[in-house]
Amino acid sequence: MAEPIRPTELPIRLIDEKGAAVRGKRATGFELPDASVLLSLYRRMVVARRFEAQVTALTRQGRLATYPSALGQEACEVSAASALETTDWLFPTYRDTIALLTRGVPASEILSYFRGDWHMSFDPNEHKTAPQITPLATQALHAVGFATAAKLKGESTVALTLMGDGATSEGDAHEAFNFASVWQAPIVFVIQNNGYAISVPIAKQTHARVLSDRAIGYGMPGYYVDGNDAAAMYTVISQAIERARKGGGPTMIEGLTYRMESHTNSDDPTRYRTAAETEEWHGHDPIDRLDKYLTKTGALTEAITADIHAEAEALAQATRDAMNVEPVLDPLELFDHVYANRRPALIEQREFLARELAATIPSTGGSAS
Amino acid sequence: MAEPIRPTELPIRLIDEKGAAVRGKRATGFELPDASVLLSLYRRMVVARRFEAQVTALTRQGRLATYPSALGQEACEVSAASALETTDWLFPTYRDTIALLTRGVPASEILSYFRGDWHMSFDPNEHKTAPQITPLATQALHAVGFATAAKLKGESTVALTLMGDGATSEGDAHEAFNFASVWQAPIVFVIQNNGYAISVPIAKQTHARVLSDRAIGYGMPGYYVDGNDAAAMYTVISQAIERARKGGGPTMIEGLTYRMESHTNSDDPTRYRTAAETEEWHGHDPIDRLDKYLTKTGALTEAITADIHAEAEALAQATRDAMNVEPVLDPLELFDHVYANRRPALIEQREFLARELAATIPSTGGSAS
Amino acid sequence: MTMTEHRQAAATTRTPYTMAAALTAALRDAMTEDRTVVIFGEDVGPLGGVFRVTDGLSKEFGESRIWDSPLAESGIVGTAIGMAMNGLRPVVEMQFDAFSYPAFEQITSHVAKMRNRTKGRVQLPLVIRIPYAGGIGGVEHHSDSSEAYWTHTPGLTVVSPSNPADAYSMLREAIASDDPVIFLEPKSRYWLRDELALPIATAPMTRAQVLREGTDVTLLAYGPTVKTAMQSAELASVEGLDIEVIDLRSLSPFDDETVSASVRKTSRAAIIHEASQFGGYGAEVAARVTERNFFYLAAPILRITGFDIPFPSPKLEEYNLPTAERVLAALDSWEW
Amino acid sequence: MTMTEHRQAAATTRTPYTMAAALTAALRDAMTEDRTVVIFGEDVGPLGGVFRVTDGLSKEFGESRIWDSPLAESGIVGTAIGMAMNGLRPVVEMQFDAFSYPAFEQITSHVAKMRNRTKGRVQLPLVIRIPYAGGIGGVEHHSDSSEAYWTHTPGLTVVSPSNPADAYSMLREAIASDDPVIFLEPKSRYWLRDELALPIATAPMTRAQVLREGTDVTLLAYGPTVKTAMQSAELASVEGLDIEVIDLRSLSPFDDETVSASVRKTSRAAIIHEASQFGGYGAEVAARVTERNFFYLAAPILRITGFDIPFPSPKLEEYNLPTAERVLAALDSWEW
Ligand SMILES: Cc1ncc(C[n+]2csc(CCOP(=O)(O)OP(=O)(O)O)c2C)c(N)n1
Ligand SMILES: Cc1ncc(C[n+]2csc(CCOP(=O)(O)OP(=O)(O)O)c2C)c(N)n1
Ligand SMILES: [Mg+2]
Ligand SMILES: [Mg+2]
Repeated sequence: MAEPIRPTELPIRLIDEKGAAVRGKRATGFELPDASVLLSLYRRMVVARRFEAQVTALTRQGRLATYPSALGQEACEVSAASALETTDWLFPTYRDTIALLTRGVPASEILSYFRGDWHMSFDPNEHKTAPQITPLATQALHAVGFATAAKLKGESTVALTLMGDGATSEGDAHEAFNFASVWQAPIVFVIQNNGYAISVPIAKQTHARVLSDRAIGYGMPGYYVDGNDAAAMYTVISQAIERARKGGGPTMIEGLTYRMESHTNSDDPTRYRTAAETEEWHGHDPIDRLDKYLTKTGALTEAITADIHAEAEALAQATRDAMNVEPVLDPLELFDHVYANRRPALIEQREFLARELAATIPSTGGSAS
Repeated sequence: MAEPIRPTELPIRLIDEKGAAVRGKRATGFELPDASVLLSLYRRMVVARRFEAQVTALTRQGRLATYPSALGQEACEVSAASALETTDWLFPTYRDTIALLTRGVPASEILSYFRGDWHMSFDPNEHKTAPQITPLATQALHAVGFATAAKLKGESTVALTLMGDGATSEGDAHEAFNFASVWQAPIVFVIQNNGYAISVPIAKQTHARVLSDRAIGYGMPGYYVDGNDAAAMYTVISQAIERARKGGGPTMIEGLTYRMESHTNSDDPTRYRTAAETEEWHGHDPIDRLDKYLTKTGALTEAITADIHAEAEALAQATRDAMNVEPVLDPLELFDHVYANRRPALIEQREFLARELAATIPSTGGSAS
Repeated sequence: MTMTEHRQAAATTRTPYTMAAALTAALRDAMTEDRTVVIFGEDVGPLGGVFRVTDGLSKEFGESRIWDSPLAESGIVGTAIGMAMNGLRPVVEMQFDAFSYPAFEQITSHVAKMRNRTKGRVQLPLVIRIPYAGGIGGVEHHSDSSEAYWTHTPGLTVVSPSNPADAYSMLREAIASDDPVIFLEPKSRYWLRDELALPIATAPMTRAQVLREGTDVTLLAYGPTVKTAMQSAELASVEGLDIEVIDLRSLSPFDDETVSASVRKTSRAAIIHEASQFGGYGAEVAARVTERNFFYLAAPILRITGFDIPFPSPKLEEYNLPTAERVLAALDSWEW
Repeated sequence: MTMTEHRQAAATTRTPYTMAAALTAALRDAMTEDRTVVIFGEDVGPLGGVFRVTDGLSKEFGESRIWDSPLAESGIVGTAIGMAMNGLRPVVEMQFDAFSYPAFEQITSHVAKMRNRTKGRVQLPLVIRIPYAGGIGGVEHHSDSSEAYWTHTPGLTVVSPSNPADAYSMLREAIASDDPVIFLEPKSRYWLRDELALPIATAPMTRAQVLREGTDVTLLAYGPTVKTAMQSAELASVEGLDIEVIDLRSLSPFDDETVSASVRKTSRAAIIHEASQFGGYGAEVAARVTERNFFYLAAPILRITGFDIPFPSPKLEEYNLPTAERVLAALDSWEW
């Protein structure tokens, strides 16, 4: 077995906080993407951030049941989704709404889930994007199986799955890394190390130098990357996708980032982290540094900026409008997708509910009961 | 985080196949144990091998329901058990009968399980040895919890758990390694890499250079050792136990060995491995090399050899005798240990069986039915 | 007046406790009285758990008694087993029913079997707390009812409190038990309030309680559906139907004595639970109560439960959860 | 003559097949007809599985169709889900019931829920084969009966064949199904022989079969206990008791139509299974059959099952397994 590529001592970085291109050690082996790519990453991040601000507001107004924000993690989310071909597949978690948005899934279809309409609403096959999975690390195995099937069928599809730092502690994360390496599946694992699993800091999650050191134990290339540097994330992920496509097997990429918002709207971060810590991370903002870089290089003109903001505002407006309409849901659909063909017992139960709904006294929810 | 100790390129070895002490690279950092230790390891291995030959014979005669032999793995089994203090705890698997024997658990009490009397028969607390666990890797978590409790209580107990190469693929193995390192539990993980998980070769189990490379991903010292060299296994395990006792946390040790026998009596190795491969491993026999070394150094006299064989024969004889007596079992005990206090429903069921047993027509087993 | 209330009446000064607060008090008192009681799991430390049941305990008892573990349920239960083998009494939390599934092997193959395996030489005094069932508008995986999986597994004791007094008393008893206990905390009732004087000892954890006496029907419920059962009884009384409500409290063991006595009196019974019906806990209740009391029954035992579907999304869960209206409609289906 | 035998009579040249061999033939034929069918798991390759059900298939179809996976059940089921999402029809093996428990989360939270989650846009045509139940003198963890865990989980189809013909026909149907199927193979019946002419199509996988017509009692069984039920019927006939034996075949869905029709005829029923009784599958059978046929029943439905204890060691399992003697003793307990 050839000695696997080990994660670097310091996270790989191509553009620093001051918006300057990084030369030397931390950038070795990687080229800055062209301005057009950086500009599109920037656009997607700005639009995404505006979108999230809108969604967070809607959640506060009670329009959504819950929402896990990725504020501050835009570089990881947008890079991962942008590096994939439209023919590739994304296997996301509840955290990764922005990645889906970048992938082209309509905001209203994504948010329908968080509003509580159904467990998901978009068509996975249409968008080549799996449902946003909640049971931690379980989707990583689906991604490995999906990628392996592509390989068996001789297709060039690559799968990319996102997971958090906390999720790496689950047995399924290990099984996914191991199956992927043994089967040399065309898959990329992107770990968003945002410092916390709800309230639990990374120090209580692992004793490793960095999470990506795990890659060595699977004979898999591992990369430790500045997760707030979209240029670095995009470049490292793109390389990994190409390697996978060429039959080079899986790659583990750790993006070091930070969750600026609370875990979900119902969380209270003051119980487990200091304002100072969060403040410190404002200095590493992923959009800010790209803004500086693109402005310096002249790629980001006032016209483009205006256009981006227009796109962002339009999306925010459309999202507001979509979420302010109460969806019309049919409770009887609860029985329609459990099996390919409805069973006699489910038909009986469906008829029971239909009769109940037809009756004058509406069923009052157990939640209210 | 300090850079963890990485497993060496070649397995650590202190005595080679010719019975010569190994100097230089492969032995760096380790001293040969004194003759008295080596002699006792040798004695235990010889006795164990004779014991296993006897047990295998008894199994063929149908005296035992099943028996997973550790023939060829004596160095790992005996070293692990010998390196532990009597106050420490061993967490073994179905494979590790020899380790229990070395630990002083009476043969008849160990074999009672394989004969099918009950799920286990010895007293774990008396022998500070957990039951031989079958669900793979699950016992590793018990060991981590046990060690952590000792640490919390300020006791100096160390836990050692044995697991196979196949078991390392289970999610529980990962969770055990991770919990142990995060909690810096006083525990030693000894992985017996005997090349196969029943019929599945190690190449289909992992893509890593060596299994012990996993240690790096947990910030844990990892050692890759010649599992057929009792001197090396004993020395590396002893160091790890001492480090754990001094608060140095967990260690992962991989012993490279080979299962000379079939997986269990009901297995057919000809379906998945060649006679040539097995033959080749005869050349790496753990007892043979220590025999040569101790004879050369004069530590192993004819008198001692005779004494060892007498002990071995006596144990074989005692084992034969014990296993040839049909045990007297009380079916009603089936209801006595499910809960601390029998429940009304279980009392009813116990009385039902008691009446059935009292009746003339004996209940004929479903197996026979 | 229920028996629980009777007991409370005996006590002196009362203060209001939500079920969550009563559980916190039980954990605090147990940790104070017994140094071998330790708590760990996901977010149980400084955060106090996602439902705040361990609120304040980490400040009070420190890292050596209560701490946040890595995020892995099998690891949490597996290490709890080892700690219990080494003289501790771990109380671990699975954040939601569905997140106990990764620990399924450790629970069924070890927690439930260790005592039997070792002929009682190794016992596992541990408690697995699970914020249980639905009714809080949770997204997928946050509203499962897992009791049928545990109650079918010999070696486990499974209980669920329906009110703050029982929450305190039963959790104390579960922690004190030398057998492992699956402790199901009805999420939708965490904020239910009662005036309590703690410590309080209600009926034994393993016994059912008659919460309301009646002559016409025996209505069986546990955890979140007890409130639904009481509402049903009130509604029914208007229609002149006198319902006896029994809070099972203990799912395993099942209190045959209390339930059979009631059913022989009323000759009719129904069981309410949120879990889907097929193979649900209500099946065992209906089967065993019928076996034991067949010739006293005037009608089949009814099951008012969730449908045989995956638990619905927040906006649709109300159609799946049993309601008082559904209970009455079910009782009307009997020929009287 | 059973209906299965009727069908076989129609067929031409017959050769003897054990149930294991019939399953192998089903897998071979399915792989030959449909290139999307793949098999993987522990030891299913060159070894042919610990029960040799995949014997010879790896030679015949090669590594790209059937292979040995790393040793991790959650990984096996989790990757099978991904393969099914990508157009394959994976057939995976859990070596024994108890070793499916590590995959419990993947099975309950994903295999069972993916179709419903995606409103049918993503379906999972996969089969999870489990060498099932006891009766072969296996040591701890090798004789569990896990059906109650699966049948309570909406979204799963659970079946168990009792004879070689059904083993072939039902496995073919399970593999062809667009829904995930838990396929329980009764270990103790792997070596049961029948003369078959393959391919054979017996009754639909989801329907129960009347194996023996009778007028006095309806005896329900599935998988390993069907043989026990037939033996009971023979023994009983000597005593002049005419037993109707129904092989349920499908545990989920349950064939209410066939069973109710029989029970309304006989007015008495009993269910036999190896699993422990409390919350076992027999509870659902007793509960639903009673609900639907209460006024036709002359006596409570009986459950002849394993005791409420962890499955015993090899030398003691015979005392736990239901036997024909126990079945007759149970029927005698009824007032006739
Ligand atoms: C198996 C499982 N256990 C517990 C949970 C509850 N839970 C939801 S998110 C979360 C924290 C996850 O942290 P991380 O993986 O770092 O992702 P992040 O939320 O930080 O993006 C937990 C414990 C879950 N969803 N699944
Ligand atoms: C969770 C689980 N899955 C499957 C099995 C069945 N099984 C018993 S031993 C074995 C192979 C184990 O191989 P390894 O870990 O290398 O140990 P060895 O037998 O070689 O000592 C398997 C698959 C099991 N006991 N537990
Ligand atoms: Mg995180
Ligand atoms: Mg092995």
